[in-house]
Amino acid sequence: MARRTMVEAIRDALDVAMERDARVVVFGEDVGYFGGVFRCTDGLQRKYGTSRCFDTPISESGIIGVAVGMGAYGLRPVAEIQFADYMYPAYDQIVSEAARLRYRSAGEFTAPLVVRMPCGGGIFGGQTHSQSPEALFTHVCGLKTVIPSNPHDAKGLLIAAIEDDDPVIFLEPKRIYNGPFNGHHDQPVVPWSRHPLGEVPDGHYTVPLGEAVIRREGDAVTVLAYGTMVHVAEAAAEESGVDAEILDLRTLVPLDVETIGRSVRKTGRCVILHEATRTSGFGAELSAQVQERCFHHLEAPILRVTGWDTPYPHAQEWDYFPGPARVGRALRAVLES
Amino acid sequence: MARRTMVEAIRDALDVAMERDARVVVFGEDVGYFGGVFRCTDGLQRKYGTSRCFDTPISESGIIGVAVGMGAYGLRPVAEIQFADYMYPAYDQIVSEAARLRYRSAGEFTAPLVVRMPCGGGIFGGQTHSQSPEALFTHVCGLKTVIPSNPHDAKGLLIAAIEDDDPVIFLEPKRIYNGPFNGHHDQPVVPWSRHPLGEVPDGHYTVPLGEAVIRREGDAVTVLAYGTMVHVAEAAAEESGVDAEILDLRTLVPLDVETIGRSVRKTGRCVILHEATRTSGFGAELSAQVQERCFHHLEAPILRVTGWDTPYPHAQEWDYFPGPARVGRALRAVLES
Amino acid sequence: MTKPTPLSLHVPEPPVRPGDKPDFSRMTIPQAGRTRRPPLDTPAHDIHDLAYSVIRVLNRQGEAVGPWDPGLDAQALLHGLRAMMRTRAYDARMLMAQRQGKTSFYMQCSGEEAIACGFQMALGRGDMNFPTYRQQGLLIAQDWPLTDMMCQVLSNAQDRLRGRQLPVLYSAREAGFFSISGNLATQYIQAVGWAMASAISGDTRVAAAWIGEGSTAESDFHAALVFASVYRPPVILNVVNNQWAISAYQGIAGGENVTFAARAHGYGIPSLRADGNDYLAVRAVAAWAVERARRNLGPTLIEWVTYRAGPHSSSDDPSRYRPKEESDAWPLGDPVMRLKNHLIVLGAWSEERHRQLTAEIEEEVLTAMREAERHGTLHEGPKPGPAEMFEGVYKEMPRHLREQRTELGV
Amino acid sequence: MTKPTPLSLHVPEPPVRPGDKPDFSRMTIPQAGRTRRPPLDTPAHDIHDLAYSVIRVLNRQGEAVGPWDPGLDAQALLHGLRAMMRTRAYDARMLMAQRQGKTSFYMQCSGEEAIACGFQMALGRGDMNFPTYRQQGLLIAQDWPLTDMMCQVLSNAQDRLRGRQLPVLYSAREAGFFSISGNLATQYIQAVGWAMASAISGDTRVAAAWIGEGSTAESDFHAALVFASVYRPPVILNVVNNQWAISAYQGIAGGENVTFAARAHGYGIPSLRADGNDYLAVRAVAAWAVERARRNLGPTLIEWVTYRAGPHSSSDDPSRYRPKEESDAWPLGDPVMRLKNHLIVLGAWSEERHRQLTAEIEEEVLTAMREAERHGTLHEGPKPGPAEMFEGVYKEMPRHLREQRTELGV
Ligand SMILES: Cc1ncc(C[n+]2csc(CCOP(=O)(O)OP(=O)(O)O)c2C)c(N)n1
Ligand SMILES: Cc1ncc(C[n+]2csc(CCOP(=O)(O)OP(=O)(O)O)c2C)c(N)n1
Ligand SMILES: [Mg+2]
Ligand SMILES: [Mg+2]
Repeated sequence: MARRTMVEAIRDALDVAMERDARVVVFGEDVGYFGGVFRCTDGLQRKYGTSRCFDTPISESGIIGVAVGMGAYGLRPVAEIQFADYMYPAYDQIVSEAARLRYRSAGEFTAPLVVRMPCGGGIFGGQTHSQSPEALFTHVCGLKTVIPSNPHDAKGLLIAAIEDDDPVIFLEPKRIYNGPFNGHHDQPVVPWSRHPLGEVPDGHYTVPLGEAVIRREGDAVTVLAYGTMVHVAEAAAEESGVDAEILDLRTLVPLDVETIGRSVRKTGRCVILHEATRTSGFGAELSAQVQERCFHHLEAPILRVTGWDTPYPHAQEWDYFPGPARVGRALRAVLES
Repeated sequence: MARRTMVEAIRDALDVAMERDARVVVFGEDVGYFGGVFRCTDGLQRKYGTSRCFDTPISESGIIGVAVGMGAYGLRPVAEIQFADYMYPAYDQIVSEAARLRYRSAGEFTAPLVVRMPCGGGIFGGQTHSQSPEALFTHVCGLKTVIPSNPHDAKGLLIAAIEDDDPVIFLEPKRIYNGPFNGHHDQPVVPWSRHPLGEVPDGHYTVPLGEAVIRREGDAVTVLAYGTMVHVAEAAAEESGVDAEILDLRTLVPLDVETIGRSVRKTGRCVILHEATRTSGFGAELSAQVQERCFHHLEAPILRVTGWDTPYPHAQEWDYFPGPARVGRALRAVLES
Repeated sequence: MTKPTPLSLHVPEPPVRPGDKPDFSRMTIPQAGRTRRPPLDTPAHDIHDLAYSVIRVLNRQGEAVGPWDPGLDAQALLHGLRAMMRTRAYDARMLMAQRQGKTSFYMQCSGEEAIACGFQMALGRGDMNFPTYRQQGLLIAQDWPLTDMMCQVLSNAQDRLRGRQLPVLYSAREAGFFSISGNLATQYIQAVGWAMASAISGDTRVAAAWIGEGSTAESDFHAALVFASVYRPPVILNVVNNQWAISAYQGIAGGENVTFAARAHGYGIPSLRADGNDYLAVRAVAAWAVERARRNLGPTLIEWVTYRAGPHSSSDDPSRYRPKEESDAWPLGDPVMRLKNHLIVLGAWSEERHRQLTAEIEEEVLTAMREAERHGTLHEGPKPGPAEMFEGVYKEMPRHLREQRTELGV
Repeated sequence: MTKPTPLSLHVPEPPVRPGDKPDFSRMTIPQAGRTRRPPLDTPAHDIHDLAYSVIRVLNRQGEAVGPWDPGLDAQALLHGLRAMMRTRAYDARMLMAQRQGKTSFYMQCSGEEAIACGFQMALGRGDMNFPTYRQQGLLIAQDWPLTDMMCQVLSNAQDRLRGRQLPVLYSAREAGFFSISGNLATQYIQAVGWAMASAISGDTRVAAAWIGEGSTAESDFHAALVFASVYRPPVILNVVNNQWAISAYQGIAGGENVTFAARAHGYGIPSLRADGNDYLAVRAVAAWAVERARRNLGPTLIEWVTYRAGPHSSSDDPSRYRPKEESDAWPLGDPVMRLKNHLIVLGAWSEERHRQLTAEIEEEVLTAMREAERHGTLHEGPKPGPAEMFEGVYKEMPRHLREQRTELGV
């Protein structure tokens, strides 16, 4: 057991997986000698050699294309896309190939790969270092989509993802790589060492895919969140004084509809949070499902607090980011309606 | 005024646009000499020459990439992607470039292009000739997404799309290219010449983007549909005897929330249809918005009748396609709940 | 500087169109036997000339000549002849089945049989092809059961792909035949990845990537060449240049002034260009490249020069975009005829035995078809059930798919 | 066949790493003046050798020699020197601003100034560059107001991009400077499309595409070469090989055994390789390629050989992956020093006047910065308001964005 940042937890997960299973290989732009622009693969090339951890050409489609081939061969590739904003050139290989391979070959070939990608805003990265494209993956059958909110889960979910026999999209909210962030950008940065979920067990463990967790129990309203927004939700609940029940979804597909349903049936109200643009964001699916499954328990409209339907701007970062003030307003609004 | 198939209506729209505006250029795989695998560009190269209508290499990213450059120059490119299933290699150029160009250059450069693509199933095309990827576009701010259900609208919407100053994704449900299809695959094919909306005015006219239309008035339940599913909805309403109000959305973004809201507030019930896979499909957004805007008028859960969350299978086409029987069951279900 | 004249767009056009006389005069075809055969470890730069030539073995007299003669015995030659003829007969039968409404779609490889049938013989057990839809010969040359392939085409109850895939998009892991994608070019880079995995694992298996000349314009072709150039994995990068991509002649893919084999030069990858209608050239060139890969000498790109003698698919009508007689005018001839003549010249074959073999194969294919049809056709008889549709999206069916299956009532 | 030995993966490694002595011995650099200058209309195939050479004009003695000497007068040379020095001073000032927290991010082009500054002089009004983030010299060489650029970097109230873009991702249509994308390589193919549009329109304007050597691995590079090869539009395809792509040396992009200029050969596109640290070579080579484009002779690819002397960006620390002294050991020297020496050799310049100019430029940049800061910096002073965020997503703001703007209360 040790205090770890999310970067360290991810590195540790890769280390554990590579140590246990020689089929695990790690690659991407700048991930080899340099150890990744966010340092998530630091030391792995030194430890496992250039055949198991290496730099790739700057070709996201190539990175995922070779990963699919490696997976079909029998390896367990873990590919890094340097920023989620740069996954689009690889989208065809992810959607048309990785996600469909098992199905179309009736199980003869599979693509047990993990695609890691830093996502989300809050770092003044502008429109091409801030995106949250999770909905573009959740719409694709055959993929699992995971997004951790803390070091403990990041390690356990990543090991589970690597061990999973299906392709997994593993989104890493970069704003919380080094410490939780509740949206109060003007307050001092808190390190993970001061957060209980910065406590990361040594060695092998998994957090199963497909299980949400309740981060805060409450009776007034259910908040569905993931990634950075879990911390924003916590701050908003505290500051607004609303007794919110906060769910950290952790896996978006397959979705833990049981935990969600149980909570909404209890509270009768629901607020959904994400950083991604609103229209056709994953919040829409959550809203639709909550409404389908809990219609007769709902006492107020389900609200979405999300990024606006604009590219992620540079200077207006904090007007764009769905911070605790906006979330707090939504919590109060569902109580009042 | 003449009876036209949807293919003819689309060709006519291109012809009208090219005739009126020398900046309009048309290109894509097999669209030049051959006139397109669905014949939508037949005769245009002969009439306008190889500089304005030409074949391209098989490179969807290249097709959209050059279209963005041409748009920035000042032309009005209309690019064909042979099947919507093959748009993924172009997704980066669509999302990161065409959709963002106006915003990121603060209007110095724009990408007034139209991307036409046949979509949808019902032709035994298997998983790579049947997809309905509209939700992958509706999530992307900066794009408009259009999908006609008949020749009249196809021509008017396509001309409007070409004249629009923003990038427009123009989805063409290929199953209804030559005749309306209500999902009864075992019944004889009906030609457009026997359908009132096969009546297509000559010359220039537009159907404005962003306006839905009521195809069938009714009091019992609002059905939100687009493309082929409009016809399925009509058959289902007729056969189930449910007095459904059927909306043909025509444009998905920007969405005509007024017409939708007005209808749902009247009926108190809503069923959403699409061929695309369910999870994070555009139906989720529709469901979320209806619920947000009409919560207090809803008397039953909003239901979605959609493609399943699997690739589009070949042999099981009619088990996959959301036909009138499934839609009819949903109509009755919302009335009973 | 004088005022420049207006620019204009160059749009490549094939030399002829329907109604014109076929014209292959732009093609330079060296005589059989004239192209040199370099040592396996020659650096890419030193064989640039081979990307602008055409390696050929069978001459007009039906003799095998020159350094690339693979020296096959009569049995091997006959195996090749039989494989090509079976492929052709299979194609004819399946196209007919499509015309009869027994399935939705079909794609032949007429005129290109030598490439897949010959190439397969260079591979060993465990090697992996990443084929396109026009390499049925890879399966047929290794005597993969025709009935099995037919069941896939018919999407019937015995379809190993459970009705999920479009006809001809086979998958046969045991046969070293990777699941075909409906999306062009995607598998080219996957083959490179598979070969990288073999190298990472200290294995001895090699991969073969396949693509049509039209599809070399796709991004994944470049990705494959970049990764192959960087990591030098054991992969053979096949480009089948059959002159046409549906209605687009090869100039639209960038073949107007340069060969597709030459694409490899910019990546430092050795490349060869070979007569794809010459079974002996195919065998020899394939063996050379596979051996290079096996010895860890890295990737080789091969452009196979051939002609798509039939329509693109059962949905296509080539008379709309090229002269009907173009196929007969194709200067490299027909692969079956050329090998047959060679065997006759060798004294190992006769018109009579050829007729017999044709009849035998006809019978074999018909029997296989009868057997296949017993398991149903697309619209009649037994077929994979709707429940199959929900299987295999994931290893284990998640809750939402179970719910949807229930919703469908299956 | 003997049992093959196990395969292994080749992973390219740079010759040296931090702690090692810099080593450029693998580079072959021809003497200045030795590379031939072919006529503009030479077919691609006949100048293949130029993709493996390095066109150079300035020799060690600071003299301009050989057929590529552009024959510029002192005034033109001084303009080049001044442009490069202004670019460098601008970079230094903006990096400092980033360090001071006045903005979030910055990217210099240290060591590469000659390329953009020299290339721009070959273009005319109306031509269009599609630059990467390392071509600020294109703007500075044409005396685009530094304050305007600074306001973008500071995302302040006068930022013409309304605070929406990351610093350095300028857009300046009037200056023939296309909006820079944060996504690598995407604009390479757009430049080709723009040039196609110019040709379609019977215009006389040409486009220049820009890319780093690392980014040539991206798909859009291939797309650009394919479309340029097919339609022969008036476009110059620049590849800036500054040896590094963040931490990855050029071997990881496929430059271990082949040049980036050679990539063009497989597409039948003429290509040149030139000393990017030699202002005169840049001027001459750029002019040659632009003239080809202007005369409808089609695309040219140019690999500019240079070295990224600074960190990749303000977020990077190159001492983690390459020797600190590598920049000093770079065999092609520093572009500013080389042009300065040339001017001194010509008798048109002196150390004294150089010092003066340095001071003047320092002053100019400082003044521009003061002016820029009056309009605010990222975190202080006036800035584009939140309402700006909703503008320009579409030409007219659709209802849902108006609703969202209301929801934000702005
Ligand atoms: C990504 C993608 N784009 C377009 C298509 C449609 N398509 C199918 S085959 C084909 C032509 C391919 O030509 P070529 O690569 O030369 O192979 P050939 O058919 O000649 O064997 C096209 C355009 C597709 N299947 N996938
Ligand atoms: C599509 C995409 N992938 C990755 C990145 C991250 N990235 C930014 S710059 C860079 C290196 C580019 O190197 P090179 O092309 O050589 O240009 P240089 O920085 O040397 O000028 C990378 C990987 C990106 N911006 N876009
Ligand atoms: Mg072809
Ligand atoms: Mg570089």
